[in-house]
Amino acid sequence: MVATHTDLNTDTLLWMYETMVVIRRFEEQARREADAGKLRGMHSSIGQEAVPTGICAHLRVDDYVLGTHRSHHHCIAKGVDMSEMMAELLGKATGTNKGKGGTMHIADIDKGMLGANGVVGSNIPVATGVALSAKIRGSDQVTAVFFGDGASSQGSLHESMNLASIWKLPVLFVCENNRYAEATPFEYAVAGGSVSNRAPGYDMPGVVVDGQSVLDVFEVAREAVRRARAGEGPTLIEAQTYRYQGHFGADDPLGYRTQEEEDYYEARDCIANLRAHIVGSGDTSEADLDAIDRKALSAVEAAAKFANDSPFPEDDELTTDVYVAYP
Amino acid sequence: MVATHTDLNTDTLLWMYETMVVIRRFEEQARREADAGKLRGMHSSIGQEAVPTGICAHLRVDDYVLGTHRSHHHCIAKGVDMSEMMAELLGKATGTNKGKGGTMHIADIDKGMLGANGVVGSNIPVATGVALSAKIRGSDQVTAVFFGDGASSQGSLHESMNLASIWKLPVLFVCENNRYAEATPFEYAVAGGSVSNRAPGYDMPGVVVDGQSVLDVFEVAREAVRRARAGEGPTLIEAQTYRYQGHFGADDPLGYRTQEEEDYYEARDCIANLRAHIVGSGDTSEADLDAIDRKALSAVEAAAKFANDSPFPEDDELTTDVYVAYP
Amino acid sequence: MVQAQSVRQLSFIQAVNEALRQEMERDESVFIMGEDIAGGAGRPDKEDAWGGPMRLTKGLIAQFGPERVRDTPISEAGFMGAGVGAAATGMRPVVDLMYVGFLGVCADQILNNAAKIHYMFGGKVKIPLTIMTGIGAGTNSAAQHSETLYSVFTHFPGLKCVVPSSPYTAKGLFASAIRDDDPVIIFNNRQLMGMRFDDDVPEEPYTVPIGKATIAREGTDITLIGIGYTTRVCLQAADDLAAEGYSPEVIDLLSLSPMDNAAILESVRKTRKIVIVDEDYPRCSIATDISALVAEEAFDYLDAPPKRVTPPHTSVPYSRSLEALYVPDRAKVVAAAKEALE
Amino acid sequence: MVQAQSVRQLSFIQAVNEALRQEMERDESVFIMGEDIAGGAGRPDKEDAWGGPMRLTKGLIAQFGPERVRDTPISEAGFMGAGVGAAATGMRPVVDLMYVGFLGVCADQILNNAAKIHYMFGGKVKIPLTIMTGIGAGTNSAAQHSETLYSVFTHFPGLKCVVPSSPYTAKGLFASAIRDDDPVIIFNNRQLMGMRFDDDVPEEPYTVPIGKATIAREGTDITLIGIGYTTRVCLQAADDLAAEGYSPEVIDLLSLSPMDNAAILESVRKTRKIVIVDEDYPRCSIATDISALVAEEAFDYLDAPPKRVTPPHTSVPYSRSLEALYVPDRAKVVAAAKEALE
Ligand SMILES: Cc1ncc(C[n+]2csc(CCOP(=O)(O)OP(=O)(O)O)c2C)c(N)n1
Ligand SMILES: Cc1ncc(C[n+]2csc(CCOP(=O)(O)OP(=O)(O)O)c2C)c(N)n1
Ligand SMILES: [Mg+2]
Ligand SMILES: [Mg+2]
Repeated sequence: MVATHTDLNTDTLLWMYETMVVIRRFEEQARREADAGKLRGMHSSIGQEAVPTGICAHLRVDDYVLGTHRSHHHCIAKGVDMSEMMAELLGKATGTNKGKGGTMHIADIDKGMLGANGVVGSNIPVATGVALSAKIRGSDQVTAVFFGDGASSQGSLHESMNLASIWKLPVLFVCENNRYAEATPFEYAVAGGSVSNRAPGYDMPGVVVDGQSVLDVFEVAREAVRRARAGEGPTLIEAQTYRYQGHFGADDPLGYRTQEEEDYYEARDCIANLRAHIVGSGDTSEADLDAIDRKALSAVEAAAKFANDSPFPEDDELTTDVYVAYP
Repeated sequence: MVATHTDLNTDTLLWMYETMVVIRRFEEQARREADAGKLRGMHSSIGQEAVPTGICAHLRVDDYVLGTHRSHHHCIAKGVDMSEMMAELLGKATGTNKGKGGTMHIADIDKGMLGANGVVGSNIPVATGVALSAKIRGSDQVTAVFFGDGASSQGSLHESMNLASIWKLPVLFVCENNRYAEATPFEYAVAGGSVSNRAPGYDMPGVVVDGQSVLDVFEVAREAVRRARAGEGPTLIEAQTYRYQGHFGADDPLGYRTQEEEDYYEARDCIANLRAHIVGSGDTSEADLDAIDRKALSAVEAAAKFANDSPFPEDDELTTDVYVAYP
Repeated sequence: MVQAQSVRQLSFIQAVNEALRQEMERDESVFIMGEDIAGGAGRPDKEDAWGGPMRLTKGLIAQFGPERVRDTPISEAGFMGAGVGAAATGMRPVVDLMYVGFLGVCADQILNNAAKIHYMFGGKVKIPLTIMTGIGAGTNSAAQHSETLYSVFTHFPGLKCVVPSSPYTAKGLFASAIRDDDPVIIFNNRQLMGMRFDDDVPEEPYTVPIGKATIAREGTDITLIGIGYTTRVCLQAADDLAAEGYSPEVIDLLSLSPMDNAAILESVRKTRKIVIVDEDYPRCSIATDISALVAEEAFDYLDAPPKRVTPPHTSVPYSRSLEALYVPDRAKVVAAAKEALE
Repeated sequence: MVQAQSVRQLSFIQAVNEALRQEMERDESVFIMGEDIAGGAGRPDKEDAWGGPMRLTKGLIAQFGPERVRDTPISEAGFMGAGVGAAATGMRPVVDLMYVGFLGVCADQILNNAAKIHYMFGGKVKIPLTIMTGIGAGTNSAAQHSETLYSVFTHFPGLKCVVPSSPYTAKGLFASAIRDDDPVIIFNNRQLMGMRFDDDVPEEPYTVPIGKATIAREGTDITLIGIGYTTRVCLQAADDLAAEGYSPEVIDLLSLSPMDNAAILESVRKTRKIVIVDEDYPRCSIATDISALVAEEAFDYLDAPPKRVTPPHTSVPYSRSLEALYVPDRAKVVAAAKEALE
């Protein structure tokens, strides 16, 4: 279960550290599975671990997260079971989605993960509706929807920001600006060079945050979640981050970006950063963190074993779940 | 032919006066035709004459205008033949669109009127493409697209503003904010209570102008058209205006708005305003303007006669013009 | 002559309105969203200015308030997606898509999310979303406001599609759709809204099952299949055919997905001839779907090739002179039936 | 064995690329727009980083520059509409819609504007727009990235729809589409992009006519109809059937709208049996369209009911074990053919 953190105490720090390490190990393993030909076209989140981690730290299990084609990190940060995720990547019957959804559609409603989505921008209105549902039901649940810099050019974002603003919906619009949409640089595609600058036009706070610092993300999210839970309305957060790998694995990012840029971001790695901060602040030793690292690794290895050992779906699963009932 | 006006001289003033009077008489006649059962669901532009008039004053015949479901005024300001328009409203073979399009789809490419469009927000991307075409062809043509306050909530506006901004396209986004989308008040539907406020987020000038003053519109349009023609990019103009009638004729606007509001706007009528200005400034007498009024009325009467006397399309027109060629 | 006591006549609009009201009373997770479904939004003294462009939702805001009768900005993708999200999390939204042609601006939410989520998520999330939309030509509204398009939605696995043909079926299908756990789209023909009907519409809530056709008129010589408005056209044509001594059967299809294949096949096996009457575009349509079904599954029973009466492969014209030629009418149905019969 | 001198083999991707290059050379009003069709936009030293997700547009920016090989933000409604506007004013845009499922976000521009403007405007404005889009399952891409959907576009009057089945037909259909004065959509199956072909692709520009099917294999016992990728499946199945002593004819449909009804009917009147093999969803589809055509127009010639081999009424599953059951394959075609033959 994902804890709800409001104070930046040791518990919170360690939860965030562990979450980010688990995400990274998971993604490394997923890439190995892909390289072994067991899945295709996997969008790795390595480098972007801090963004959902800093946001989800404030979310309860019954709060909601919605993601994109690149969502393994959102799922893990929201508490989805890694073994079921890995099984899903391999198309196995034991997967979160029974093998029917795969890497771009992982969902687990019991954990409040309402789904990755392969159509860029498509989940933003859905998230707005989840927030609307909470409002109509009179619950204080909060919804966070993640999307990329590329997705910010979809009309769906703007329709949703307007709706969320006029209806004061409890939703966080979280843009993971990793500077590229496939091979298209952000500064080419986004007029004015900023996503968060669009918020004022919708009468909504727009915040830029260093997405490589989970502590900064944590602080920004605290206020956005508070606002949402208090019924004060939506917030647009633009987290500046970077994906270390290519768009989907097979592409060479140096075709469209520079070694210097890659080096710059890797030097500001979110996990290394937080590790240094934790060790520097005293309570926790390197050895404690190493133990977390080892635990993460073995959890991921167990997940891979579970996934590989699991069966593929039965043939008749092809035509089930199209409808709840279809006479 | 529509003159291109850059100075606010007497010619320009009289052209604008005549254009607005013609629009109003046309709309009054169109309403009579509708009341006589010859067409249905007509969206009247009475009250909003100044907006396209002030904009189109700066446009050449080979510049482009695109409109909405409420576009008779755009067509007339861009120089479309009124007789053919009225025939189109009556579904006649002599109509601008051979009777196939009707009130919501009037187009005349030879006059640079690239069409009204019945889907709210739908023409905004099309206009962006017209501007792109001018840019690729190396022409200095300018495109103006009109849309309502309601349309500003469509994602198409935002996608188009972004595209036009990053590509510096020669386009004017002109929002006719008449305060209502059908029966929905603007201040309910548009977050932040302003359309033009969204422009800065797209790195684009956003201007609010009194749409009841054709002189103000004229001034704002001068700079926007200059910018566009010079290759400096798009402008968003929000013209505050009012439709005197119901949304499509049959509805009673007092169901959703107040008598005071209606009185306020009618007291600031764009035609009365300009008439007073012209007379006050000396060169032109009341009698001269009365002559224009009479000319407008008889032109509209002639258009109505032409339309009513025209034949309906031949039956085989049903299946022509679906394709240029379909083997 | 006195009217039979039991007959309670409502217009199509009143029947829809009553169904919405009763379902909202029954289940507080039902809410309605759309443009001007109340009107005068944000102005308590002006509320319910419209009650929807077709007045289907008139008066509901007074009873249920603006949270549950929710006017929206013109953002179909936004609020259709919001319907999906609300449906996934415990609500039963009814979303009004004013005209079916506006599918264009929200297709992603319907086709990629509403239709696919249950499957993609391995059956673990349900989308009990109802979409209601206006269809049909015949009102001089030109190409973008006169489409039918239910064939497009029927194409997509994951969606259910129903088409009421009368006040009685409208009320019952609305209740079924709202209570259904899958996304259901209800296609309301605008010509039906102006027509008079004699059918008895019970006051108490009832359902008309999704997936069942009804026999609107029994006969033995030929099967006429109608959908919504074209069911009325078929019934008129059946009168004409009966006057000429034939015995036509009329099937009111009501549900396109799931479709009542058994009812169609049973009728055709009896009459051995079929005319399918549909207002949607003719290519890759529900009419070709039914024709193919009959050809493939009742091949040995057919005495004549299946026939379709549809508009031509043409957008809808504005001019009323052309539009009158566009929509299937009783004369065209009679002519097609006689070709099959002779 | 030496290869015949005249044979010039290209991959599907190379053939498309060559057609685009030659049409851009021929006519400077042709330009291409889409996401990452070059890649590295705005960075002259990094241009052409991708050349399109399938590499269909690789190298074009070097020759034609960024004005005519134009990377776009992820705004399909925006740039599809821009294609419509550019087409209306003297350009011949080729717009890349990466996957056909993204229709959802730009359907309004294609279905309400591109398809209808020529008609609504009384024939006075032409929309010479070409849309190219990726279709088909079989690549483990799950429900949103594996659709076929050409049936939906074929439904709409005003659009033309073509489906190449090989490098030769791809090159020729691209040239025809770009030169055509109507909006044409080219559906490129992604499985074809990975296949080897023996056909000769001439270097000089040529066209394959829109609206014509070709006989991919002549025969007398049964007609198999394929579309794009399923034409390959039909040819494989035909080999199997021939090995069992049957003489199958394979029609490569190539064009769905307009469709070559005459070629289909002629073949069926000869063989008296037909199997339609299609990867699109089964309801209201091109497969039902062809089945209905044959049933209605060749009724008296048929010795057996028309048969369809299609996926079930189901979204596309992710798991490769399920996906393998989804797409029509040679075994299913052979089985259906034998049912008709026996
Ligand atoms: C509507 C739509 N258009 C295009 C695509 C293809 N596509 C998949 S990911 C992607 C880039 C997304 O960029 P961004 O939003 O920045 O997310 P990132 O990949 O950087 O996480 C594109 C164009 C898609 N999936 N959906
Ligand atoms: C996509 C779409 N949604 C809804 C409608 C129905 N509709 C027609 S006009 C209108 C209101 C438009 O308001 P606004 O943009 O302010 O223009 P105005 O009517 O005030 O000129 C609506 C909702 C439509 N035509 N298209
Ligand atoms: Mg990105
Ligand atoms: Mg308005």
